[in-house]
Amino acid sequence: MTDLYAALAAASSLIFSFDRDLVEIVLLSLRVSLTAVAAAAIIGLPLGGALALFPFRGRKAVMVAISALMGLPPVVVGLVVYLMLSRAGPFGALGLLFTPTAMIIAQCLLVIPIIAALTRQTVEDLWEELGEQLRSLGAGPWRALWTLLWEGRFSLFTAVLAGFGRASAEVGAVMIVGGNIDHVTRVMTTAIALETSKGDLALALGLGIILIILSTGINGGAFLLKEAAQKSQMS
Amino acid sequence: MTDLYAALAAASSLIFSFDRDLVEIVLLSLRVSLTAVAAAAIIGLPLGGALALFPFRGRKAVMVAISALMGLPPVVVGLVVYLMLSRAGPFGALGLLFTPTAMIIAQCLLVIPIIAALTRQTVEDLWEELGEQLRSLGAGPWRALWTLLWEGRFSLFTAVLAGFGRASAEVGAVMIVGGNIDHVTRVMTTAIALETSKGDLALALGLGIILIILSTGINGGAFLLKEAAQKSQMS
Amino acid sequence: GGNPGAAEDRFIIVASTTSTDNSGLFGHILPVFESETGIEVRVVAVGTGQAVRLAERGDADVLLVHHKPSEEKFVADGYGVRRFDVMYNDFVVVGPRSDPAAVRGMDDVAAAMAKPAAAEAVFASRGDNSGTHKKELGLWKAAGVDVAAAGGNWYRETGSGMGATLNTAGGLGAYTLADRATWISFRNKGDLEILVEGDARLFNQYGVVLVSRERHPHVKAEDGQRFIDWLVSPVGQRSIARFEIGGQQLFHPNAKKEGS
Amino acid sequence: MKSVSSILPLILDKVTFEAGGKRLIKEVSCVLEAGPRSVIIGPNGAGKSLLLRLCHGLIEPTGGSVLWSGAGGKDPSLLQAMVFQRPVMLRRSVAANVDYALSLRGLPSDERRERVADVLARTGLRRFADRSARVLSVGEQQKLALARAWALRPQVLFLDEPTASLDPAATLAVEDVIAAIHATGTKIVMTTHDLGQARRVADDVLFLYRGRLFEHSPAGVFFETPRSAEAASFIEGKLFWRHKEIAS
Amino acid sequence: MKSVSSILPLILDKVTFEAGGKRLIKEVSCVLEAGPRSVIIGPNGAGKSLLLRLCHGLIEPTGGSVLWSGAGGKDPSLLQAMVFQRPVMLRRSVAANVDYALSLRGLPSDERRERVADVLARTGLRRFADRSARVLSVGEQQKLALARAWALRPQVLFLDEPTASLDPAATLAVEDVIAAIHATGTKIVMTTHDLGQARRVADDVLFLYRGRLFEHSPAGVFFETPRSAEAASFIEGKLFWRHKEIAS
Ligand SMILES: Nc1ncnc2c1ncn2[C@@H]1O[C@H](COP(=O)(O)OP(=O)(O)OP(=O)(O)O)[C@@H](O)[C@H]1O
Ligand SMILES: Nc1ncnc2c1ncn2[C@@H]1O[C@H](COP(=O)(O)OP(=O)(O)OP(=O)(O)O)[C@@H](O)[C@H]1O
Ligand SMILES: [Mg+2]
Ligand SMILES: [Mg+2]
Repeated sequence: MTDLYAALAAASSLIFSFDRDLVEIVLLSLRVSLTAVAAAAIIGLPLGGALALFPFRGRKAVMVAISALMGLPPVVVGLVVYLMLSRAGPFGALGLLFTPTAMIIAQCLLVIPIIAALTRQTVEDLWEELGEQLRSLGAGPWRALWTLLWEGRFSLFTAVLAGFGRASAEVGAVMIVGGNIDHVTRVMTTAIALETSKGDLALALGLGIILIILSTGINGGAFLLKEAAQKSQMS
Repeated sequence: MTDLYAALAAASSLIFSFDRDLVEIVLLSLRVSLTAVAAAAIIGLPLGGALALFPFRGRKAVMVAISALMGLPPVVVGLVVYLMLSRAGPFGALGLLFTPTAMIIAQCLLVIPIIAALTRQTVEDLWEELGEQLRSLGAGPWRALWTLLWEGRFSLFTAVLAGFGRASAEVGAVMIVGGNIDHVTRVMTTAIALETSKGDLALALGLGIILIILSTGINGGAFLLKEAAQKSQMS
Repeated sequence: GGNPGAAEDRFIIVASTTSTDNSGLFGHILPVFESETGIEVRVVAVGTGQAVRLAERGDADVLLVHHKPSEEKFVADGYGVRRFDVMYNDFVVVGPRSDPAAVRGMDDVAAAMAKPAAAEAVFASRGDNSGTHKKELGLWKAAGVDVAAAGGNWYRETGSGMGATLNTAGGLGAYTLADRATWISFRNKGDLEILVEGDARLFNQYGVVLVSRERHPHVKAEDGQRFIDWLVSPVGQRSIARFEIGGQQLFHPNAKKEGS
Repeated sequence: MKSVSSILPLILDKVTFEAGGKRLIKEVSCVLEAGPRSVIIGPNGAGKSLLLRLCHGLIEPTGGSVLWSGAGGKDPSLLQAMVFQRPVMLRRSVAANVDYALSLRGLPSDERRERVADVLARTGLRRFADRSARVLSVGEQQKLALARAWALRPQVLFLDEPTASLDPAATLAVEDVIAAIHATGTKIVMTTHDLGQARRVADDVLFLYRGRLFEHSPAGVFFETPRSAEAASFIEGKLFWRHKEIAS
Repeated sequence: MKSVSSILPLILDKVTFEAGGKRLIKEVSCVLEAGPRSVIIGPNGAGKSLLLRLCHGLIEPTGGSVLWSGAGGKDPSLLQAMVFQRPVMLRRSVAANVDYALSLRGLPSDERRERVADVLARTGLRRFADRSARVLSVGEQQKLALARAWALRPQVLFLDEPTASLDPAATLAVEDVIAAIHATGTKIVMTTHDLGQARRVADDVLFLYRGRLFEHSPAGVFFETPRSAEAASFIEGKLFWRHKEIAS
C-alpha cells in the first residue's frame, strides 16, 4: 500500500513540478501514438469495410487472419520492423531505426488489425440494414464502402479509440524499434518499463498514473466532440 | 532478411521437434489467456451493456474512463496487481504472486475495459433499434440488458476476440506478476521477450510465429463456430 | 563521420547494457562529453546479448558492455575495430535478511553459492544471457552445481532485467547475483541485503568497442572514436570516478593506455 | 385481468412535445375513458405516432402531463401493450418473439406455450412458428406484432396503423380480432389512414392536425358534422400539403 | 432519358427462389413490356416483395432466369429505381438523402440541387429539407423514398406498396405522381393491397399466391373475370389463412 501512496506522491510531484523531461516525453508519446492511430485508421477503416463488403476468394481466411493479428505481440511487431529498418535490413538505408518514425510505423502495424476487425463487424451490421437500398440506388461497392463508413462514424469512433488504447499502452514495439533513447525516443511506456526494470516501482506507477490521466483527457475530449457532432446531426 | 528465414526455420524446427518445453509454455499461455478472457467477458459484457442502458449520474464520466482504460499499459496493471499480491501487499497472504493465477488476474483487468467499451457501443446501437419495443413489452433495464447482449451476440463476439488478442499479445503484466519463471510462469510472450533480450532474434521471431499460428487457430475455430450458429438461426 | 552535417544531426548511437544506463552513469558523464565535443550520444540500453546483436547488425556505432569474451569475439569476427577496458565494478550476492542458507559473510563466492543449492533455498537467476547471467553461470560451474538439472524447483530463471529480477527475488525471498551499480541504484530493497562480496571472481570489467566501418560503411567512426578516446582519457576517467549514489562510487575507471 | 382494477381513464393535460427545436405536439388535452374504441386520425406527420408514444410512456412530454388516473400508485406500464407502425422483431423465431413478451410478465411456461399457440393460430401465423421472425414479409410481421401484443392481454392496447400492410381480407380479419379483444374489456386506442376502417372501428375519434388536437368527438358526430374545416377537408380526402406547399 | 434505348422488356423464365429450405417463388414466368403499368397483387406472404427484388436484381433466383432483353450488354441496374416497402433512410438530412442518390448517377451539383428541390416540392417535403431523414414520420419517409426514386428518372420504377402508410389525400396525390412519372415513359411495376388503387392504377395485373403466378391479365379482364378461384376470392376480400389455418 505504501507503494501506491508513494506512486501517487510521485505522480503529483512530477505533474506539479512540471518536469521538463516529463513534458518532452509526454509530447513525444502523444505525437507517436496519435500519428500511428491516424495512419492506422486511414488504412484500417477502408480495409475493414472492404472485408465486410467485397466478396472474394479467401475472404473468410483474411477475416480470420485479421482477427488473429489483433493478438500480435508488440514485441514481435517490433522485431519485424526492427529487422526491416536495421542497417542490415532492406530499408536500412533510410536510417529510420531508433527514430520516432520507426515507432510510428510499428504502432501503426499493431493497430491496423484492431481497427480493421472492429470496422468489419460494424460495416457488416450496417450493410444488413442498408445494403439493398444502396445497391438499388446504384452504389458500387466502393461508394457503398465510403457511405457505410460515414453512416457508422459514431460507432467506428469506438473502434478507433480501442486502437488508440492499444497504441498508447504498448511498450514492446516502441522499445525495440525506438531503443528508449533519452530525449530522442523515450515515451511514457518505455519510461515506465525503464523505471520498473530499475526497481523503482513507485516512480513507474506514478508515470502510469500520468499516462492514464492523459489517456482519459484525450478520450474525454474525443467523446465530447463526438457527442456534439451526434447532437448536431440529430436535429 | 536472413533473420526472417532463420525465424521461420526456428519456428518450424520447434514445431516439428515438438519440443516439450514449448508445449508446456504454449499450454500455459492458452490457459492463462483463455481463462482471463472468459472472466473478462463475464464481467465486461454486462458492464458495457449496463453503461449503455442504465442512466445514472456520472455515466458519461464512467464511459470516458472505461474507454481511457483501454489504453492502460500492461506494465502498470502488472505493477498494481504486483503491489496487491506481493507479500507486503493487502493480499500477500494468499501467496498468489508469481503464479498463473496472478497472471490471469492481471490480464483479466487489462481486457475488461476493452470488452466493456466495445460492448457499450454495440448495445447502444441495438437499443436505438429495439429500445422502445422492449420497453413497451415491459422489459426492465436488467432484462433488456440480457436481451440485447443476446441479440448482439454475433457482433459482441468480435469484441471478445479483440479482448483475446490483447490478452494473448501482452507481456508487460504477466512478466511482472508472473516473474517469467521457467516451468512455472513462462508463457509465449515472456519467452519472446526473453529471447529478444538475449539477442536471439531468430528464436524470438520463431516463437512469435508460433504464437500467431496459435492465435489464428483459435480465432478460426471460434469464427467457424460463430458462422455455424449464425447460419442455424437464420433459417 | 557518417553525417557531419548540422550540429543537431551530429550524434552517435551507443549500444550498452541496462546496468550502465539504469544506474544513471550515462546521465552523469554524457553531458560533459556532449558539451566538450558537440556530439550527442544516444544510448540504447538492452541486455548484453541484444546489445552485441545490435552492433553486429550495424545498428550502433559503439558497443559498451561487460562481457569480455563476447567483446573479444565481436572484434575477432570483424564487427569491431578494437576493444578498450573502461572501468569495472563488482557483483554481489544478495539474499533475504533471514539468510536461510547461511551464506552471510563468506568470502569464497563459489562455496557460498553451493549452499543455497544444497539447501534448495530459492535462487533467482536473470536467465537472459546478460553479462550478469553469464557471470553467474561461470560461478555455478566453479561451484560444481548443475543448474540445468535443477529445473524450476529452487533455481528460478526470471528472464528479465536486473531490477526486475531483484524485485522478483524480493518477492520470492530468493538469493540472486546482482551488479553493484544496479543494486545501489535499486530503490526497492525490501527484505534483501548484500550477503557476499569482495571475492576476486566477482570482478566485473566493462569494455568499449568501435563498430567496424569496413563491415558497416555508414558507421560514424570519427565521432565514435572520439567518444571512446574521451572515455579512456583522464577527463573521461575522472568523470566516471566522480559518479556516486549516496556517497558510494559505482564504477572504478581502469583504462590502460593500450586497447586489447 | 378482470380482477385487476382499471388504470383508466388516461388524462392528457396540455401535453406538449418538442424535439429538434420544433413543437411537434401542441398542448393536447383529452380524457380517454375505459370502454370506447378511440381512433386517432390525421394526415401524415400530424403527430399521431408521437401522441401514442406519449400516452404509452415511451417518451416524456416536454410540457403538460400524462396521467393514468385509475392506476393509484401502481405501475401502469405492464397493463398496456402497443403495436408499432414499423413492427420490430427480435432475432429469434416467430413463436419465441411472442414467448419472450410473455416471459417478461413472468407467466409460467405451460401457460406461455398455450397463449403462443393460440395467438399464432388466430393471426394465421401458425405455420411460421419456427421461422426466424426477421425474414417474415412486412404484412406477416405486422400480424406477429399484433399477436404478440394480444398475447399480453393488456388493459389498454395501442395500435399504430395495424393494418397498413395487410391484404384486404387480413385487414377485415384484424378488425374482427380488434373487436374480439375489445369485447374482453380491453381499451383500444388506434390510428389509421383508412377512413373506412375508422368508420367501422371507432367509437370516438380524435382528429390531429399539425400537432394540435382539433376535435375529439363520438364517431357518428365526427363523420357527420365535423366541427373544424380541417377535419372536414380531411374526411373529403383533400390534400393539405399540395395546397400549402405548392402555393407557398 | 428518351435518347437511351429501353432495357425492356423484362423476361422472367421459370424464376424460382428458395431460402431457409423453402421454395418461396415457384417457377414464375412472365414478360413485362415497356408501357403498361403492371400491378402485382396477392395476399400477405405471397411473395410480391421477393418478386420485385428478383426483378430489380437485389437477389439472385435459385432457378430460372431474369433477363432485361433490351439491355443488350449494357448494365440495366442504373436505369431502374425502387421504393421499398419499409423505406430505408441514410443518417443525413432529407435533401441529402435525395442528393446522395443523384450523386451516385454522377450528376453535376447544380442539376442535383434543382432536382432535389423539385421532387421535395412535389411530394410536400420541402419544409423538411434540412430535417434528419430518420426522424420523419413513417408516411413522410415513404414520400421521401418515392421522391428519391423519382429524382433518378429511371426507365423502370419498382414500387412496393408505396402508399401503405399515406393518408387518403396523399395516397391520391401519389397516384397522380405515379401517373405523371408513367406519362414520361417510365415503366411502373408496383404492388398494392389497396384493391381500389389497383383498379385505378393498373394496366395489367399479376396475381401472385403462395409464390406462384396464378394470373397475368389486362386489368379489366382480371377484375371482371378472374380465371382462378383464388383470384376471385382475393378480389372478394376472402380470407385465405383463416380458412386454411384454423381448419388445418
Ligand atoms: N426527433 C424529432 N425531431 C424532429 N422532428 C421530429 C422528431 N420526431 C418526429 N418528428 C416530426 O414530428 C412529426 C410527427 O411525427 P409522427 O411520427 O407522430 O407523425 P404521424 O402522425 O404518425 O405520421 P404518419 O401518418 O406518417 O405515421 C413529423 O413531421 C416528424 O417529422
Ligand atoms: N430468407 C427467408 N427465409 C425464409 N422465408 C422467407 C425468407 N424471405 C422471405 N421469406 C418468406 O417468403 C414469403 C414471401 O415474402 P414476401 O416478403 O415476398 O411477401 P409479400 O407478398 O411481399 O407479403 P406482404 O404483403 O406481407 O408484404 C413470406 O412468407 C416470408 O416469410
Ligand atoms: Mg405514424
Ligand atoms: Mg411485401
